[in-house]
Order: sequence, then C-alpha cells, then structure tokens
Amino acid sequence: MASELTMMSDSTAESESGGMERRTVLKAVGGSAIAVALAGCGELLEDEEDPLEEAEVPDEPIEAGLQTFLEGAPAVLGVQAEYGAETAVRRINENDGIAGRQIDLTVVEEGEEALENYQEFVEAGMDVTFGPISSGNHEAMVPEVNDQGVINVATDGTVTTLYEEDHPPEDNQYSFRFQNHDVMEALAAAVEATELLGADEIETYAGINPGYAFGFDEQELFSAGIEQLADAELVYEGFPDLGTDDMSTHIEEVNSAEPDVLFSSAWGGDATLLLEQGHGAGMFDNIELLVGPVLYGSANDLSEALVDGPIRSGSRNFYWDQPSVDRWDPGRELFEEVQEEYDVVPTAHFMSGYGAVTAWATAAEKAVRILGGWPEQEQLADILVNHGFYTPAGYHTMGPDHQGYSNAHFGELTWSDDLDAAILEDVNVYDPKNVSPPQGQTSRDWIADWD
Amino acid sequence: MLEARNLRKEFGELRATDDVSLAFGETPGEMVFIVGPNGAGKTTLVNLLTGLFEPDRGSVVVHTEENGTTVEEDITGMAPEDRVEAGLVRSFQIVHVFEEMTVRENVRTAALSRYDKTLSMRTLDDGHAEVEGDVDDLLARFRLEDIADEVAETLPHGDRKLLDVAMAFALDPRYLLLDEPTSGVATREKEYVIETIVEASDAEEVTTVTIEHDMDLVKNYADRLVVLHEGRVFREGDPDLLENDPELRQVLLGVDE
Amino acid sequence: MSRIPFVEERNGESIVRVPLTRGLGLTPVQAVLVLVGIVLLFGLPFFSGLVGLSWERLFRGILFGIAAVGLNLLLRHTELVSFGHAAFFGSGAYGVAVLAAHYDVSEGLLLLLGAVLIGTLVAIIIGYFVAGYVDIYFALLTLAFNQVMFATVFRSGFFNYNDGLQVRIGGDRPSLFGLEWTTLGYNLVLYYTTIVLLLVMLLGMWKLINSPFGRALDAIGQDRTRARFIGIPVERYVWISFTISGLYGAFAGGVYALLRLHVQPEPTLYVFVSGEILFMAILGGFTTLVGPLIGGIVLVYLLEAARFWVTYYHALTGLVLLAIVFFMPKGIVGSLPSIGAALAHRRHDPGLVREDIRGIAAAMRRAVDRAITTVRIIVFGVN
Amino acid sequence: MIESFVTHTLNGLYYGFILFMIAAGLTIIFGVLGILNLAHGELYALGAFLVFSVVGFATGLVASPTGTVSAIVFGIVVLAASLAAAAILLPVGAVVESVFVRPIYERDEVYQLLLTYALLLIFIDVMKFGWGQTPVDPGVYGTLNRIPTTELVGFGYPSYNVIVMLVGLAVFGWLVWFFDRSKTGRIVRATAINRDMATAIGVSTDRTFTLVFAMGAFFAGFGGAMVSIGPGTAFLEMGLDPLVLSFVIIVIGGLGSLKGAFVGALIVGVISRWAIWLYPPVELAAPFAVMLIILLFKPEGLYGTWGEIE
Repeated sequence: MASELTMMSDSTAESESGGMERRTVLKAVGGSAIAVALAGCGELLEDEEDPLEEAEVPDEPIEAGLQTFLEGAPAVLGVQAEYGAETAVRRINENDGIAGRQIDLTVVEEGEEALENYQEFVEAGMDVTFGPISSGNHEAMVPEVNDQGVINVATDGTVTTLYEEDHPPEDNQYSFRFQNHDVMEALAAAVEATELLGADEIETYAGINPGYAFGFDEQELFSAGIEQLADAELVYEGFPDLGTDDMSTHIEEVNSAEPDVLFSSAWGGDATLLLEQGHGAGMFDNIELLVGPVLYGSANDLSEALVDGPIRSGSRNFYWDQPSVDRWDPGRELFEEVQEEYDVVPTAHFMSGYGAVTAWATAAEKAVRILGGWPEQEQLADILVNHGFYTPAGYHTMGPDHQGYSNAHFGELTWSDDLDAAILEDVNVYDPKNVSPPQGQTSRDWIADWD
Repeated sequence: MLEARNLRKEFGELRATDDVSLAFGETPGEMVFIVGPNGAGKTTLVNLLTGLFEPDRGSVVVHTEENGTTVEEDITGMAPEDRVEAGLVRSFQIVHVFEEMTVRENVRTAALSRYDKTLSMRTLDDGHAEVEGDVDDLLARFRLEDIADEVAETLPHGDRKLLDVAMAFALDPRYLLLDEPTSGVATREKEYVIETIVEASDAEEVTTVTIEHDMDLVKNYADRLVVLHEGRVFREGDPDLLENDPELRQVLLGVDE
Repeated sequence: MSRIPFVEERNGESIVRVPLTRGLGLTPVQAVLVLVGIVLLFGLPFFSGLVGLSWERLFRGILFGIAAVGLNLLLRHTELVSFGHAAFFGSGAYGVAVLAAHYDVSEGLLLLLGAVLIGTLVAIIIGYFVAGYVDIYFALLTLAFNQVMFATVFRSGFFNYNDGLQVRIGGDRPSLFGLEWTTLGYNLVLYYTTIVLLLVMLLGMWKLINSPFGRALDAIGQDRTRARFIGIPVERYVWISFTISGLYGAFAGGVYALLRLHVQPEPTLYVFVSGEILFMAILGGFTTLVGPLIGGIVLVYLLEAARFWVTYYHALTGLVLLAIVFFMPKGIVGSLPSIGAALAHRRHDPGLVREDIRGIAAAMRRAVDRAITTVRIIVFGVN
Repeated sequence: MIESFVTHTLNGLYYGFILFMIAAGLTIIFGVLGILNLAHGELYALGAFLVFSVVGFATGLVASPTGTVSAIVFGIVVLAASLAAAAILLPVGAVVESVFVRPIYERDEVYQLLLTYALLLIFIDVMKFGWGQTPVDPGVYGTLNRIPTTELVGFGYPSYNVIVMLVGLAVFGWLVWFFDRSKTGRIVRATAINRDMATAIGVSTDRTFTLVFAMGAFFAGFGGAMVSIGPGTAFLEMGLDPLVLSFVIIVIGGLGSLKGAFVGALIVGVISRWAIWLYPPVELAAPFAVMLIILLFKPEGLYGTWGEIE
C-alpha cells in the first residue's frame, strides 16, 4: 500500500528552497492567513492588506468551549487534546484571530457529563464547542448538538458506526468529527500485519482490547480486515476492563494460543499495562507481531524496555515526525513549540485537539471571506462540509458525512536515545480512501464486499 | 391450651432445653410462673414457644375449641408473627420497645397489628377508631396516660418495662409469655407491675406464663409453678411446693437473691 | 379569630390542613415554606436563569432527588442503608431507552409507564433476595446486585455497551401527550408533568409514612425482633417498602432518560451513582420528607457545575459536604429549624455572633491541636 | 492446559494478595471502629502516588542493576521505598481520624458515610495538586522481574507477582501476630469487643482508634505502593474500583475478620481469574456474582468476627 505523500513532499521541497510565493502558499493551504498559520507556514507571509479586514464581523472575541478528559487514566489522551487545541488557539490569536476576532477557549473536564457540559457551553453563549474524547459521550451529544444548533467539532469519539449508521448526514447538520474513525486505524493495522509478515504467514490472530464500545468496535473491524486480507483465524479475544490493573489472564491465554498476530487497541494506562505484563510473562516470545492502533498514544509513558519487541503502533492522523522534522519545517516548529510549552512528545490526540480547532477556524475564515460578514451557525456548518485544510500533519478534509479524513500512520514502535522517548520508525502512511469506505457505504459492508 | 412436647434445644455443647413437656392454659386465664436458677433454660423455653428459635426436637402445639370440639394445631416452625396471629404473645427480658416512638405510638403500633391494619397505607396511623379505643384503654390500664406522648427512649426503666408488657397486651393475647417483667424494676414497684399484669390478664382471661426471680411475688400471685433446672422440668405444681423442699431450696438459692 | 380556610386549631396550635390527606397538617411556617416551594418549582424555568442557574440542571437534580426520596423510605423508616438504588434509577432509564430504541415506542408517557413497570419489577426481584438482611449486609447485597446489572449492561450489545442507547425513534424525540414539541416545549412539558407527578408522589409518600404501614416500617427499623413479635411480617413489609422505594427511583430514571434522550451505564447504573443517591438523602436531611429532594438538587448541581467554576472542583464539593456534616448536623432541611431559631436569637442579641466566631475558632484550634498531637505521637513516638 | 491452569491460578492468587492488602486496612478499621471508610480507596491511591516519588528518589541512589545480586539489591530498595511511602500514610490516617472522624462517632452512622465520601473527593484533588492530572508510573516492574524466582524451579512466571505474594503473606502473618500476640494488638481487640470495658481498665479509646485508623491507612497505602511498582500506573480515579472490591471481600470473608478478608480476597482473586479464563465476558461482574452467591447461601460470610462488632 503506497504512501500518499505527494502533496506534502511538494510543499516541503518549496519551503526548503525558501522560494515560496505568498500566493502559492495561500493557494496551497486554502487561501487565508489563519489557514497558513495553522498549517505551520506563518513565517512565509509578510504583512499585507487582507481583504478580511473589511468584512463586517463583531468585535467581541469568539467564545469556544473544549471538553476533554483532564484527569485520571484517560487524561493521557485528553490532556494532549487540550494542548493541541490550546496551541491552535494560541497560533490563531497571535495571528490577529479569525477576521480580527480572538478566540477565548474554555476547557472543562469531560467526565461522564459531556452532554450536560455541551448544554452548559451553549447556555454560556459559546460560538463553537470542541470535544469530547469518549465515543459514548459523543454518541449522546450528536442529537443534542443538532437540536441546539451550535457547531461541535469532536476531537475523538471515533466509533465507526456513529456517522456511518447512527447519524447519517441527512439527520446531522452541526456535529462533526475531526479525528479518523476506528475503521481507518483497524484496517491500517491489518494491512501492516499482512505487509510485514505476508498474508500466507498469518494463520492465526488474537485480540486483547479494552472491554467497552471502542474496544469491541476495533476488534470487530480488525477481524473483518485480517480475515479478508490474510484469511487468518481468530484464536483468542479478550476484553479486559478499561483501566484495569491486571491483564495477566488474557496474556496467559495469548501465550498458550500462540497467535501469529496480536491486535490490541489498548490505550493510556492499559497500553503500558499490556506491554509491561506482556514482557513480564514472555508474551513476545509467543507472538510474531503486536499491532496496536493507539499504543503510541502513551508515548510519554513508555520506557525503553517496554518498546522492545515486534511491535507496530498506529498514530491515527498525526505522527510528529512524519514527514521527518529534518525536512518539514511546520512539523519541526510544532514539535519544538510543544516541547517548550508542555515538555511532552505530541501524540495523535494532540492533533485531535489542534485539528478540530483548525477545521472550524479555517472554515470560519473562509466563510467570512465568502460572505463578507460573520457566518451564522448554519452557514458555517455548510462550509465545513467538504472543507479542506492543512495542519502540520498534512491535508485534511471534512467529508460529506461530517467525518474528518486524514492520512493514517503506522510504524515500528522503538526507542530513540536522542529524544529519550519512544518513537515510530519506518512509518507507513495510509491514504484515507484506502482504509475507509466510499461515502454512503458502511465499513462493514465495504469490507465484506472485498474480493 | 398451649403445649410443649419433648422440646429440646442445644447450643453447641450446651443442652439449654432438654425434653421439656408442659401444658399452659388447661384452666383458661391461669397465671403460671417459671422459676429456676440462671442458665436453667427459662428464656430458651419461652423463645422456643414463641418461635424465636426452632427446637432441635419436639414440638409446640396449640389446642383450640371450635364448635365444641378441640382442634390441635402443631405450630412448630411457624414464624413468630404468625404465632401472634394464633394468640401467642411475649415480652422481653431486655426491653424491646420502639425507642423513637412515643408511648402511645408504641402501643398503637401493636394494636394496629392486632386489627390487621399494618398494611393500610390510605389512612393515618391514628385513623382507626377501634384501635384508638384499645390504645386509650391500655394506656389507662397500665397507667401510662400521663407519659403517653413521651418518647420511649427517654423513659425510666420501670415505665419501659410496663410499656413492653402493655404492647404485648395490645395484641389481644390468649397466651402471654412474659420474660422477667420485673427485672431491673425497683423492689417497691415490682408488686405494682405484677399487679397490673394480673389485673389485665384477669380482665381478658389471658393465660399468662411469667419468668420471675422474686419468690415473694411468685408465692403471692402464682396459680401454678414450674421449676426448671439444667434444661429440664424439675418441679411442677402449686406454689406451696416451694415450702419444705430442701432439694428445691438448694437449686433456687444456690444462685441468686 | 375569623376562620381561615384550611386552618384549624389542634392542641392550641394552628394547623394548616392539607387537601387530599385526610388529617395531615402543617404548622403555619411549614405551610408558607411549602407554598413558596411549590411556587419556586413552577416558576423555575422562568427565573432560574435570572439568578444564573440552569433549570435543566436543577431538573436533573430534582430527578435524582426523587430517587433519594424513594431511598429515604428505607433509610429513615426501615433503617436500611441501600447502596444499590442506581439499579432502579438505571432500570427506569434503560426501560425508556430499550422501549424506544428496540421497540419503537414513541409516546413519552408510555415509555415512562414502561420504565416504572420495569424498574419496579427489578425492585421486586432484588427485594425478594435482600429483604431478610440488615445493616452492612443489606447495603452490600444491594451494591452487588447493582454492580452485576451495571456489568451486564456495560458488556452487552443489546444495550450498546457503554455507548448507550438513544431515546429517539428514527431520530426524533418521543411525543408527549401524543404531540410533537420543539426542544424547549418538550423540556417544559416534561418538566411540568414531572413536577405535578412529583407533588403527587411527595403527598403519597407523606401519607404513606404517616399511615399504619409507615408506623410498621418504623417499628421494623427501630426494633426488628419486637416488630416480628407484635405480629408484623417483617420480610414481607421490607420487600414492599423496597419495591415502593424502587418505584420512585424507576420513575426518576425514566424521566431522566426522556430528558437526556440518551442513556449510558455510567451516569445511571454505576455503583457510585447509588452512593450519590444515598448521600443526597443524608445531606439534604434524611429525617425529613423533602430533605432528599433538596439534597439531590444540591449534589447534582455541585457534581455537574463545579467543574466550570474551579480547577479543584472535587475538593470544592467535598468541602461543602464537610461543612454540612459539621455545621448542619441533621442535613440541610433537617437543620433548618435550629438554624432559624439560632438566627432569630442572634437578631435579638448580635453579641452571640461574636461568641459563635469564637466558638468556631476554638473548635478549629482544637482540631489543629489534635492533628499536631497525633502526628507527634505517630512520628516521634512521644506524647 | 495444566500449565495454563497453574498460571491462571497463580494469577488469581497474585490478584487476591493485592486485594487482600487493600481490604486488610478496611476490615481492621471497620472491625474496630465500626466505620465504613469510603475514603479508603483514596488512601490506597495516595500510597501509589507517594511510592512514585519515593521510589524515584530511592532508586536514584543505587545503580541500575546489572546482575542477579544487584537486581536483588534493587528489589530490596524498592520494597523499602514502598514501606517508606506507606509510612507517610500513618500520620495522614491519624490526622484524618483525630480531626474529622473522631467528632462524629456519636452521630448516626450515615454521617460517617457522608464524611468519608467528602474526604474521598478532597483526597482526589490533593493528589491532582500533588502529582498532576495524568497517570504516573515508577517504572520499576521490568527491573523487579530480573530478580530470579520461578526460573530457579524451571518455570517462567513474573518475579514481581511472586514478590507480591510473598509480601502479602508477610502482611497477613504480621497482622495475625499483631492481633493475637502483641500487647497493643490485644488492647485493640479488647477495645473492639467492649469499648467501655477497655476504658475502665485505663485504655484510651481515642488513642486506640487513631492507631487503628493509621494502621488501616498504612496498609491501604502499602497496597497502593505494591500496585504502583507493578505493571500498573498510579492515576486519580484508581481508588474507586478497589474500594468497591474491598467491600466485597470483607463481606465475603466475614465482617471484621482478618482471616476472612485473607481467604475472601484469595477466593475473589482466583475465581475471577478462572472466570475470565473460562468465560471472558463475565470479567466485570465476576467478583460481585461471587459475593452474591456466598452471601445468599452463607449470609454471615465465611468466617465469624474476632471482635464483636455491632
């Protein structure tokens, strides 16, 4: 499966030569100053008169709300999303805001009350809301978002059926999701395993996935994929509780089943627990490969010993070193900014926050440009559909189904002494159209129809 | 008639009640006293009769007159609340009253139960005329009217004892088993308590079985006497049997008073 | 004194008779408070915004409060601590969700009826098993049943795992009284229906606890053995009160589902929700009828809204609860009379306030002294 | 199959020992003070966070292990650090008891629930303040596994699990010794059985209660420390599930019974691991189902009480 990097390699080359024209940049990233800044190419622009300054927009700042997991086990992901959203907002505000309007971001703990939080945001007069992380929370919110009519761009909550089946575009006007949905990383994992070991070599596979909706969804999609690609047989599937303190039973079962491939969508503390107990119980002697779509989400909690072994991890729609920061200035600048500001390695969930804000902000600016004034929620929602924009992770589109489509990343989980952190090597980038169904078709049908 | 047939109860090694056969109320309304040293099995016997414990062996039987013939009903294994229905009512050595209720509410709760009104949710608790009539009568009979609105837990011990007994009477018993109704009551008031009980049971022709340590009270008020020792019936008969029986004297005096 | 409607003299005090209760009465002060309360309830959607409160959040508080009122029947009267009332709240909520999502029942009142039936059935089943237990055994058995239900729902595809079920039929919210409503209209109709039913349920509970049955439950709570020996079938009555208690929870959960239109296991069935319902009853004043309702409103508001006010919102909630434990020893409503009396005293004699402050300062000093002494003993092993 | 059975059983025992260490403190406090301490899980979590800081400091003092001997030295340092972290819970527990709990012994028990719930919430934020929002991990699990244990008898099983079981056994042994043999322990038991009597013979119940609460906190913290140095992490809401599971265990075992808590914990540990092995979907429900079954058939729990607790 070939990497689809043409767009980005082009712009990289030009930025290295330093000869990129303003017009080219604008054209490349969607035609506005904020879009450029959020793509990470801000320094390429000189101050010029911007037609936006003449648009009629209110003076007061944009009130935006973000809900994410700020504490406890899921904060491993949630805080990254917070950093991402904050970084995007900071960049917007440093570049004079959207058509002159600064963004005022309020961040609140998502908890189990995402729906109530959203209502509180709306009551407080928010212009836009971002989040949540949890798929159940997201599911609860979608109808409410459409009732209230204040746009929400979900950072995550990636269960595939959500926009494919439960809330098709005809029923959904104001609810969007930026991060790739589950099928994209589950299929990428299946492709990774097949490419690496060879379809003929994979006879059996097993899964250890967190015991809640996301884990069930991922396991089902991976199974569908790997059975199609390699005709592999499922020998064990276990679903330890989310946030458990012991997975030893499942690991022992994997040890005795000796599958060729182990698939695990464990994240956060569950991911480190799996790796820790897996190493402790000699699991990596009993499997050929572990593929995990979100293992790298725990990048900041992994140690050198843990990443030892045949492990490939996904990194959803963003891996900080892809393209390599040596060659890609926007990526390097973002990485440095995050290191300096937060002292962490940005993970895919950083981009969840960054990209959700960017999707909305660039669409808003586009709307002002088109309308000559600040858009209504309805107009902005229309513009968000099929909206394309850049972040340092590359090009993203918001599909007609309100689902964001970006490249999916997968690479070998390994250790960097330079960085003193876990990294991905040998990263493969998957074009969204190769790992997600065409519009209007559900993933399950689509995979089942493969020859 | 209430009859114990070969009752036996063991607690681990200890045989608290051993082959006890007794009959109460052959003469309806009789006043029977059970005496014996501590550990003789008096309270256990009452517990077996009223259903707090089930016997290991033996049975409890109630004889009822119906249309001139005597019907025998084995109530062994019957739940205490159902024995109340059969007219078998008790009081407790350690006062068991509803501590947070007033005296009147305590008696009323028992009276409501007697009239099968406790499942009623539609009226107020004081909304049953016949119940209130009974309650007033009982409060008067047990001379509790003046403290009728006091909360039970604030009462002096003697009054609590009386209340405990009054609640038993409120259930319209045929057989009343009183476990030391005068224990802890000041000596000069003991007579008053027993007097009240006797008056009340005479009025209703209640067969009363009372555990008592005070031999003077026993002599004065008993129609019949049962002496228990080491779980068995040691003597049974008129109160006079207390006289001139050295063996019995030793059994009874070897312990208390 | 001229006759005022509903007012009569009893034992030399004026008592306000309450319609429909055949004999229950309120003191004039209580009657005024009740009237104010009813006016507040009916006016809530219109003026809560004026004082910066969200009425939908207050609505949710009321719902959990209703569950707490139900729980309080057990807590106050049969003196049983239930750690499993989320089982009924959750059954009610899932009753609505399952009927809507799987059986396409589209009328809200039908859904609510179904929810109450389902939740009550669950209470009957659990009640059958737990009625014979007391104290912590009762508490933990209810907890265990609750948690088994939670685990089942959480792990079952029929209930869509933890992602939960939408209470929408083909994307539309249920009708109410056979009519389709706008968002606001729906919420308002649901609210007023609930308030009317709430008043009926409060009245019913008030009558119940003052009825012979209520007295029997008190008897069971205060002395189980004696209750049995005055002929009360204890287990059966506990079972009945458990069922009634569960009915209140199921109703509350059902409305909650209709309001939220999406039901998930964590906010409805998790054992900590059970704990919260219990704490609502206690902090509101479990020795009163309406205390648990107030407790529900206060705790839900804190749990939901505090995060918007401060970073350390758990601690804020905890401190409020601590303050209630120490300064309102009978819960919020239970302590109102003594607080009212104390305030009246202080109006007469402002000097008392200085004494209060001194008293509080002394108590805190003593607490700090205790802490220091204790640490000294533990760390240095000396007194 | 046999080897799997052995491993699953060992895993269950390991999990049981963890549960025992958490439940031990709860059962002691409940047995003597009659208080159901809802903040117990947070004391456990506090121990898990504290050990992160203490272990970080302590292992900085020794070189990273290279061979067997240095691995054992490392293990001893980690255990010592765990004890030190738990020891910090002693004054914490004592202060909580003397300042907050003591004033309300006389009040209705339900206020103890509300109070300890309030403390639970406050403790969460204390930890958020102290260690931040995201999980922390001392990261010594892998190194502990380098200590040779089961390999010596030709069997591969994580050494950390073996260490936990040995430590849990030691904790149980010590507690039994303390309550059966030591003078202080007997005083505590006497106080549990009859407060008035204990006061009459000159025992300060205040002191005893403070001591017991501090001990309970210590063992909760030690349990947390043992988990934290393992494969898991320390995170803010980690105390909730163990709290609920501890209830299950002390009830299964028999209220206030130390032996009961021990056996109950091992039963819950082993049965739940077997259950996951044989029928994975039951994972979340298993401990509670076990509790239901035991309580419905043997309501008083497996063991009676060693103190008479009302």
